[in-house]
Amino acid sequence: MQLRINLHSTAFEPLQVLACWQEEQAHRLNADSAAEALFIGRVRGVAADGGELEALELEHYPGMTEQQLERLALDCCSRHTVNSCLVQHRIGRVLPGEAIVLVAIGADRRGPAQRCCQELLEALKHNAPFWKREWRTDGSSAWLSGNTPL
Amino acid sequence: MQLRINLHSTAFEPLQVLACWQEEQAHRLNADSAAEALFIGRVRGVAADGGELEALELEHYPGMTEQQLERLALDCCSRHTVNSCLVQHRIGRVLPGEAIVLVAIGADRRGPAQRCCQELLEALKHNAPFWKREWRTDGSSAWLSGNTPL
Amino acid sequence: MAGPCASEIRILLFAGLRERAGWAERHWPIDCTGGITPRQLWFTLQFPDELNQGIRIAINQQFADLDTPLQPGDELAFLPPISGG
Amino acid sequence: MAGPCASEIRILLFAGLRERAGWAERHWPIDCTGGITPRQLWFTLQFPDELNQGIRIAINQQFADLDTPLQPGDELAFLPPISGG
Repeated sequence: MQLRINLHSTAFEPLQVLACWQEEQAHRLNADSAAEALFIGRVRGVAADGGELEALELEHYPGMTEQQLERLALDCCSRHTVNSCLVQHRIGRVLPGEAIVLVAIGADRRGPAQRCCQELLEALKHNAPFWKREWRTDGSSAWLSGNTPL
Repeated sequence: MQLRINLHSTAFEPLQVLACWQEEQAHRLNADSAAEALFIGRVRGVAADGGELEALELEHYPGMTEQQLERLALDCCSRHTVNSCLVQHRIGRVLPGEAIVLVAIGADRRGPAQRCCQELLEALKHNAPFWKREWRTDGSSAWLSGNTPL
Repeated sequence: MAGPCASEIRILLFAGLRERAGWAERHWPIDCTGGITPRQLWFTLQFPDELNQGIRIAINQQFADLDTPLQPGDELAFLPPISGG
Repeated sequence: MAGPCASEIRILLFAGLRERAGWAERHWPIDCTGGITPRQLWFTLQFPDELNQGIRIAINQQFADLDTPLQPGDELAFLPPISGG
């Protein structure tokens, strides 16, 4: 199973990262994935209170966040027997429209790929230590106390 | 709701098509999708009988296939209230490793995006007129009588 | 309603069914009042497949019931089991 | 077991909890036999938050139970409700 997890402190382009990842996978013998399920999450332009959002700040717990992401990914991937797993997550100040998270799962069949992608996304949203603070255009800010509803 | 459906008679590169699509979406006012769920299906290198696959031939019903894809997409997208839907499907002779299908759904939340992507993929697999014939390396061929299990 | 009568329907076959039957397209005479159904045509045409093995039909490029009465000018397609995506 | 006693633990706070408490990191003396729990420390430190409002803790960067006895040298983190992805 191929696993790669990265935290980015500056903007990353999901499709560029994916292109490199797929290229690497294509060169691995017998690692063909007939099914690839992907998810890209981006920052909304609107704050929780409906006002305009200037930026989202993503805090993490250096060390634990990386370890926890790896643990969640390995657990989810082994339950669904998939071939490859790529997780990219932003930290720091993220602007509206920028990608926060990318999850890409390669598997032999669509069912395991889709289920693994979905479950890993939920797992990391609830069990990887990240905290979001909204910065509004009026200069005020507030920490979010949970995730957006599914 | 932005909808685009294309049939490709030659190889298409999913990430390149997606890059153009996302670029177009980004330029539309108020069409931000915070969640994007994607699926890419590729041809396996192995035939249903376990032998080596030379190519997959994809037959369709010109006219009906396009109409049916559009009907399925509109139906699925309106049930899940999503912002955008891209469906790309190969026809003709497709080589192992090449993409057969790409579904990309943009929505405001991850739940609708993921559910719509998954349901539309199942819908088009079972209700859009496509037929697959496997060409084996020994020159023999066989029409497949259904889909690979989920 | 008062237009000229097309006096025939077009029948299309696809994929494995087309190959087993040995033809892809046929024009079939139908009288101007219509009324014959795809099910009746299936047996008249003596296809090698069993009708209950997942064969679906489309009339004018829309899925339809096997017992829908056909009208002159209709395009009827017999569709073997679909495997897309 | 017979090594030198670290004699303290490191306490970390994050996000909103850190800001409400007014500090991010503290070293806290602990006697060499250990035994104090995160729950006991939480009340000793008099945080402004309620403990039942989704606060979780990590000991040495792994989620742990609030009543796990702490050992000298442990890194203890109080984690406000997570919102990732």
